[in-house]
Amino acid sequence: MTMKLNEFQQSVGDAVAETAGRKIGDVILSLEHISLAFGGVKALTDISFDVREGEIRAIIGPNGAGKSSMLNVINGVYHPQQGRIVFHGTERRAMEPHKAARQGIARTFQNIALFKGMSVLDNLMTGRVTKMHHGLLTHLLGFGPGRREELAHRQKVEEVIDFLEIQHIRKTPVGRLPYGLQKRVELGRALAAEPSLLLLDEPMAGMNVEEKEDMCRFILDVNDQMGTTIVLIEHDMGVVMDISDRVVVLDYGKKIGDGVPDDVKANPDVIKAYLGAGH
Amino acid sequence: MPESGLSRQAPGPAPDTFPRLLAEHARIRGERPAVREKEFGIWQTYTWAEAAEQVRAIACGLAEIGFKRGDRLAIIGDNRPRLYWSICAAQALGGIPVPMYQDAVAQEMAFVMADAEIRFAIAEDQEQVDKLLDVRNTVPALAHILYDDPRGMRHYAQAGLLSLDALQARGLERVMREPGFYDAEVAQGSGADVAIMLYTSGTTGTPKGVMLSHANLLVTAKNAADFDGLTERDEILSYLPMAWVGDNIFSCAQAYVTGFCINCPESSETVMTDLREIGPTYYFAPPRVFENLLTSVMIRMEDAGAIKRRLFHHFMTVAKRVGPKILDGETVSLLDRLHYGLGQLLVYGPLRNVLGFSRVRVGYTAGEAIGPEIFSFYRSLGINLKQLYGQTEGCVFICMQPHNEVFADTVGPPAPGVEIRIADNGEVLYRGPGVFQAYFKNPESTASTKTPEGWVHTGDAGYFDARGHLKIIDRAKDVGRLTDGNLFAPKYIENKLKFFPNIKEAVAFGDGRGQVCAFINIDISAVGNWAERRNLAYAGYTDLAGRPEVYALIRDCVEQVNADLAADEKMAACQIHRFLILHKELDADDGELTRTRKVRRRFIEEKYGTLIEALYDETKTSCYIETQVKYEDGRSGLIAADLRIESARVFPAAVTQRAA
Amino acid sequence: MKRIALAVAAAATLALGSIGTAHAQAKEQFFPILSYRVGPYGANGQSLFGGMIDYLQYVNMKGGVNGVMMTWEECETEYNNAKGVECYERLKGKAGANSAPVFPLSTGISYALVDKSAADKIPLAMVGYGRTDAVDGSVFPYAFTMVGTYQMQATAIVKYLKDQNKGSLAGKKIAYMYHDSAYGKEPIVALEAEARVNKFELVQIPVAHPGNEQGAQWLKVRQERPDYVIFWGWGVMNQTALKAAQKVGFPRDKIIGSWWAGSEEDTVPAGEAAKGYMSATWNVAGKDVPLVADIEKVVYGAGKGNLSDKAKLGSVLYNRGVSYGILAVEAIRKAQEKYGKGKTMSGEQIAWAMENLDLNDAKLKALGATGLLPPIKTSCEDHEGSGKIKLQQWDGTKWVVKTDWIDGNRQLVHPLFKASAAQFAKDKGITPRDCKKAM
Amino acid sequence: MQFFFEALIGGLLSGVMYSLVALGFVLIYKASGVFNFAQGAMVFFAALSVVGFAGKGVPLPLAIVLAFGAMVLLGLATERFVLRKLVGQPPISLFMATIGLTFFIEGLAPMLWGDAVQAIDLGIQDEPIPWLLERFDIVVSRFDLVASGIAAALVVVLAIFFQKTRIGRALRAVADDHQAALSIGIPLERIWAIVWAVAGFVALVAGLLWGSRNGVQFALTFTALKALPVLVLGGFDSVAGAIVGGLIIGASEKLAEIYLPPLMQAGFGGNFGGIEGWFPYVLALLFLLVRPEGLFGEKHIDRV
Amino acid sequence: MLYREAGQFKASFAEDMQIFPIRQDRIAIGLLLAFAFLGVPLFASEYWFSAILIPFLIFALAAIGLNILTGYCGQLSLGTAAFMAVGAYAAYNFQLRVEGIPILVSFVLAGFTAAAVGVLFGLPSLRIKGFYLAVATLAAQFFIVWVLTKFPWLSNNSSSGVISAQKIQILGFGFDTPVSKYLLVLGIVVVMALAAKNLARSGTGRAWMAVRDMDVAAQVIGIPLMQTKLTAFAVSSFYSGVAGALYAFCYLGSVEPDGFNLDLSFRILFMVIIGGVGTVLGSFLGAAFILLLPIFLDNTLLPTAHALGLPFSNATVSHIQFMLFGALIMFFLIVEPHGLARLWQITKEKLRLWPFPH
Repeated sequence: MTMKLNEFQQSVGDAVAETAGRKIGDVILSLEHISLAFGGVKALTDISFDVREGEIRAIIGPNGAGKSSMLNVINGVYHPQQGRIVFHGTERRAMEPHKAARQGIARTFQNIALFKGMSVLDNLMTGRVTKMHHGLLTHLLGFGPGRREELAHRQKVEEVIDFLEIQHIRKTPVGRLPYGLQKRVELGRALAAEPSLLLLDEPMAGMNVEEKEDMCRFILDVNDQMGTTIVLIEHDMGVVMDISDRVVVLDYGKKIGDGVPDDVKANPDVIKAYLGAGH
Repeated sequence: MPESGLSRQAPGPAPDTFPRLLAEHARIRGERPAVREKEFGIWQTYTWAEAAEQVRAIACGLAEIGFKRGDRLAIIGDNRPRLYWSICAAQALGGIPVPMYQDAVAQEMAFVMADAEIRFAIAEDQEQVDKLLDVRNTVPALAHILYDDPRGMRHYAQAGLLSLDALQARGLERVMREPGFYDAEVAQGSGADVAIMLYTSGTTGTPKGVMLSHANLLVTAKNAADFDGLTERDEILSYLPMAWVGDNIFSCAQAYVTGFCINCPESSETVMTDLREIGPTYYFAPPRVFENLLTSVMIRMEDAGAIKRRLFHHFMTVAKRVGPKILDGETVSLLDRLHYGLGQLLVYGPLRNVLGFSRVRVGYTAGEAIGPEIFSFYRSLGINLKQLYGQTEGCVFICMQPHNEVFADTVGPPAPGVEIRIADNGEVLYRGPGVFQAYFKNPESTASTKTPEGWVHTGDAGYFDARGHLKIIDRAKDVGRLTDGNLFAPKYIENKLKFFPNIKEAVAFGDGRGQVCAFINIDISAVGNWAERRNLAYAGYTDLAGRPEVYALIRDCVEQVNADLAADEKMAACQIHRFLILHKELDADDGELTRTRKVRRRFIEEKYGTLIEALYDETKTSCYIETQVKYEDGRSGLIAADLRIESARVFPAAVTQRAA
Repeated sequence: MKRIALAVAAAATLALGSIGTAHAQAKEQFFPILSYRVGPYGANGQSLFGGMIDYLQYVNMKGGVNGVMMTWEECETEYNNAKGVECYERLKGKAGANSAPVFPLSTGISYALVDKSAADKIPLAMVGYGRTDAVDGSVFPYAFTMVGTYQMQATAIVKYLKDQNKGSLAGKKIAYMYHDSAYGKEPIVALEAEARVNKFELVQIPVAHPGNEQGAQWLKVRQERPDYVIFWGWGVMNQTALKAAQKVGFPRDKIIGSWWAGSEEDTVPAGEAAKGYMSATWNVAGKDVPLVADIEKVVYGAGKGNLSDKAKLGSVLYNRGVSYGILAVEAIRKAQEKYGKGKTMSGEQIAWAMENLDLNDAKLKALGATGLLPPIKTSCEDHEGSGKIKLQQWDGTKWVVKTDWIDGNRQLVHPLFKASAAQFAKDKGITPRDCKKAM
Repeated sequence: MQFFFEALIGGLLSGVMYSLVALGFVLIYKASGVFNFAQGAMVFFAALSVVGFAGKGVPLPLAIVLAFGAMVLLGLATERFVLRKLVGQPPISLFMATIGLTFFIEGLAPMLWGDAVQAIDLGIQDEPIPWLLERFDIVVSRFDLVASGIAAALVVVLAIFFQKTRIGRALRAVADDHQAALSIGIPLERIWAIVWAVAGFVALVAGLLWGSRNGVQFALTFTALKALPVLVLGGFDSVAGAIVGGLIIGASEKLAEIYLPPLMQAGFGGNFGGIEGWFPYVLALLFLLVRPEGLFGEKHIDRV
Repeated sequence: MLYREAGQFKASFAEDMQIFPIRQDRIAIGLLLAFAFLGVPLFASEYWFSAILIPFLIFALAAIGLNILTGYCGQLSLGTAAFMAVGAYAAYNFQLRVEGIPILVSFVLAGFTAAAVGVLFGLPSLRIKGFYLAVATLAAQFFIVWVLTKFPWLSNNSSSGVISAQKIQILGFGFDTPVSKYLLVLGIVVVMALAAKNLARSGTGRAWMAVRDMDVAAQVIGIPLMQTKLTAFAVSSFYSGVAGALYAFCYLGSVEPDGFNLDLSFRILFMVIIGGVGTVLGSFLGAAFILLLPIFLDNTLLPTAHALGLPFSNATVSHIQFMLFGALIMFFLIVEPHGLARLWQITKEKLRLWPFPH
């Protein structure tokens, strides 16, 4: 098992090396002094960090550190009591999640949140909702502009399907898929939106080594080939350190570290709070 | 000459090369589909006119990077439209395409690359490119590597790498710059030019490049197409390796001759679904495919409810009785006809449909003997499955069965335009329009295979039966004799064994020995299913193969074969006395089978010498063996097992009285 | 599962396939009976349809109508309009052209059948319920609001109250508590008119269906403190009202129910609370009516009775069912007189008879039904034919008739019907018949 | 003003009757997450059984005991043949199943006991208490008071049952967390069977009171409709909510029925009585908009 | 078994995403429609038209309406009948009050009126979910019926509150026979069913299903919850409204508010559940089942009982009907919670794979 893990990390390392040529740009998302509480329980306290265009940014921390809450703040599911969020130059604090989606933020969930009653294809098509503009009345007809739009977007979705190599399950209801594939489909749904910022909440949780390796490659490919900025939460430290450009470390809702993986690894607070405990 | 492009009038004589035929189709059936490929969930369709444009772009692109007349272009990959077009593009420039087996490992490729002095190669995807880059270490001549699918290729910085997209873009520039270039190149070609070079893996020796001319391919293809009445409305699934002559005949030559549409599956895993979607009208598969299919039909039917199963078996009995007769247009009683008609509705029609054979008008199988049971199964369903006999050296068609003259044990009379002669030693020789030009850079082999009069040695032993059909017994060199002087035709015995669904592979020994013994490979899916239904737990092939229950099952089959052989006076001596079930499946990766899955007899005899000795050592009831195996990912491992050897009952010959 | 589904489907096909075969036998008169024996009003249906069927049985046992035997088939409507229509269509198919009158016994169903029955030429008998403007036969040739309408009933009750108060209701306060549906709303216009004429104050208190909780309404009564409550309830609403009245201490003898709120089914469950409660009726209860006594003897004697609970024999609703039977059978008899004795009558012929029915005292006496129901004489202009009620009172164990026949305010009410029917004719594009020529 | 109090008291007292039915819903919902629409039909079945047994000459107390037995049987059968087979289905399926059960009971009860309208005489007259009437001119029904007393007693009994008995504690454990209940070794199926039996008992009490108040008949099944807004208001899983909700609904609907229609009449003309049918629902709905989880329901946060 | 899919390949997304991708299905639907439009009028009896076919189609339409809301969008509603009532009364009033308005326009306007009311009562769905919402829709059920009862203007001051639907005339052709009404209803239902199917397989339908399956995720990928839910309420009510109008004009002829009671709402809900949640086909199957089952029992139970010599009265038969009805519903939920449509789907899969079992 350990052998395999090493091999795996080795291969991930190779993949990173392959993508060495990509470009990291300016800050596209900055979070400033974010505080969030649920009825007196503080989930996040005065957290600031930024995300640069084209980078892979990881958020790590022990369970209950507030990582998912952080993502929920970014895409508008939670509304922080304090602080400001600047995305692509526009400032906001509270925002409906669907508006965040329209601004180009897509995400996956820790516990798979696919639409169980729909096929893989429909899930991905749903992912394109922000790109589709025709409404009810054109949809009624079964021909005309509404239909044409559907067909055009099917092409885009097929490209995602091709990219993620899930052709064989295209028309399978997602409920029938094994866990690993569901995770991949969920990534596909987020990709279908052609996001500029992709939030991944533990994309590799519960996967075996092979599936993790696949998922890692997909994440790197997304970042590399589509130039998508990625913020991810992940428990597997090896993976995080290998694939991310910069890492934010949270503990009990507070930021205790931020920087490139090597710096974070060396940060005594981080070691104490997290790494030390696990390794 | 008027400016090309403007002039689209038919040239005087019938087009005699592939590029000219392509232009012809683009002109007269430009809007009809030429190629379909399952991609992005649908069958992307390209018309003949589009195909012609694509070929033009590729050809001009190739010319741009320095491809010259006589250059050879290696093509490695699954059946993809652009790979097919590349073949034609190379031909248009007077080059010689050399398709190669996509599952070959780098070392195997290197030999062909070096032998054919290849400078240009087109690979399907990253995987093949990686192999070619590997090959380039030993074959430095390989200067240009083109690839179809750019996925994962972004960061490849090696020299000489170019995507087909880029190549075509450059080709289009050339077209703009020099509009007449392509047509002029095509005009320079002639029917006698070498159109393609195919490497035969051969059962022994190193691969040889068989050079076939445009005329070889096109005339043979046309004869065969006329023979079966193929038209532009036919559909074919192109799923066999492009390096195999059959695919070149079916997917290229015959398509170019008749203008029908070829369909490329999404991937090798989806062939069965794709087959079902397309529902080809013209279909070729080696016997093994039909065999596996029948096995899976039987297995799946085992899981059906009792009523459905009984229905199935009932109607299959009816079909066996009357189906082939109806197919051959013989008279059948009205009652039987109605009975069959009902079966058509309830069983045959649906079965053909789920197998994807609903629309098959002409189906062929060849390469090996097909089990009569298997053969008649498909025919009784109403599928017009026929046999042919062919070789790379003869552009496939040597013998083919005409409609209504279809027998399981023959391969039919000579194909149109082909002459056949049986040599004194029983070897079959042929002569005809498809006979190859020569082996590439190998005059000795050419001379030993092809007589100055144009007769080609097939290496197969056979004879014509009373109906004028050729009957192939075995490889001429494999036919041997037992010590008592009786004839020993191993393939004949092995085929009989393999006709049982539970037996996947068999190797019979007996030449120069006193009696016949055999290795058996069980069919893991059939036997595994059988075991599951009996709640027999097993840990894998090796475990299952060693089970006494399985031995009993197989012994039953062997004894049935023996009974069968005993009925034939000449073959009675070939009954199998002892056998064992091998601990591993014979595998092409381990060199035990050819890439076309034929048994490499000599190799096996060497590799498993100890087992053979044990078989002939009556005192032994088991034998220990360790075997190296190669896994799919390239790693190796060891399989060890103590193999049980069992005896089978033999029967007295039917006619001759034997001493008790 | 699939097999079950298939079997069900196959059986359904068979069953539905059997529908539509006409009962064309000679010497029989077929009654499509849209009955309800379950659901909220099932208890009422048991008595009503029991009485009607018992009477038809009785007629048959007495030799039929000039030898023509009564046959019938029941279809359960559950008092549901859609089911009622389905039943009607189904039984219509069985009746063919020779259908006896249909008694839907539900205001909702009868509304839904008015058009259909006219198109099918099947007389629709709405005896004591249903579309009241169908009194005007010129617009509704096949709909018969016989014996009495709600409006006539309401005005008759007002008349009774007036008599009780020495001929004047001026300054009195009368509450009208009603089931908030077509049934309860129909009398409002008439009552409002009466209030204007007689100068009493009318307080309307609607009760929402089904009326099983009336605390608020009776509190309202407490608040308003009316002199009388005219009560238009149905089913569970009735006994609930009596109990609620008891709860707020409103005297039951000041509550006067409609004829659908005056049966044993209403009072028995209310127990003590019902004692003294008054109600209108157009048929009397009790087994002392000779006909009812005879039915018990003949039909139940032979074990052919329809009631599962024989205690219902002679109850208000049972006797009303018998009255329905009488009306239908007498119409058939009348039709035979005109169109041929001993023959099966068509719906059209029976409709004529229903429009020309004359059940006078002599006839009723001959039937043994004296006092059971009022004399009835119908015509094209007047499908009602009577409009008389009696008042009865619950003495704790049985209904006791308190008055003789009281006539409704015909001059006030009938013009309202005329106007309403004219409006209907206009809406539906019907040209009214000329009643002068109808004979 | 004294009339207002009278209406208020009357409303509160009839609200208790609603609570009684709502209580049955709450019990089952709490323990098994099933929204048991058949509670109304169970009330009907219980009352009809009592009358039925009594009609066969069985003395009333014994008839009540027998009817309780029938209710337990019905509950067990429901749990065994319906709900157990639906474990793991979405709540809406379970809800639909109980509607099916409603139909089943509506057919079964009259088939067993006949569908005549009958009375139950518990020996308490539903009459105004004389001295209140005389002293304050306020009508308060003796029956309603007794019924409230019985309902209060029932709540106390249930509370004791839940707090003090082993089974009761187990029930609460189940209500709190199915997994936890399983892990401490309580057979879930037995718990559900008990819950259904208890709900049957509550239905019996409700049936007796409603039946003796309004007669035993089909319309008793409609009592379920009265209980629904109570539930919404009080929260599906709160016993206290059922009681308080019942009181609120009872009082407000009576007051609304008395005071609202005249106002509306003034506004629109015409007669606007009979708002009782919808008023509780609209009230509950408006309330929900403010507090989606009901008065005493637990607040639920969506975690993502 | 009858499916011959080999060779039915899709060369474009349009072909792949059509309503019936399998040719045999298209043929079957074509034949079915031809039969419904041409065959049925030739030999169905009046009983079939008036008592079975017309109500079947109307209920199927109402069931589609509810299915859109409950099946596709996951919002449980118990108030369908009320929206039908709105449609019926609206159509009546448009006919009554707008001079010369074409009947079909009235139907459409009736649908829009119902849609508007539906949106109004859909507003709470933004705050509340599940059973709470179901109970809230009961408010609509009771309130709407009450309003229709209480405002005499709505029933043209009819003393009884009952409305009698006007004559149906389209382009001078009177639809007054059962056959012609059947054809009218069939035409409307077919068009609307097709539209529903189109909606379901479009972005609108996917948004509904996304909200149904996981509303938080739906929001996060960019689906506005409010708009989506209200659209579902609007479309659903539109369908119910038109069904209500047809119910009044083509089926019963005269209706009263009480006819649109909770019972009717439940029946339609049953149709959806038994037929199959989230399928248009299921709405038809469910409508057929719920409508035909009692008729079937009516027609078989009594003769069977008599044949067996059991002393069954009509009342007993009705009771047994109730029990069977309830039992069947429970049975279905246990055996096939996805309804008849799923059964058909399974059967179809089997037929496609025939003779193989899987």
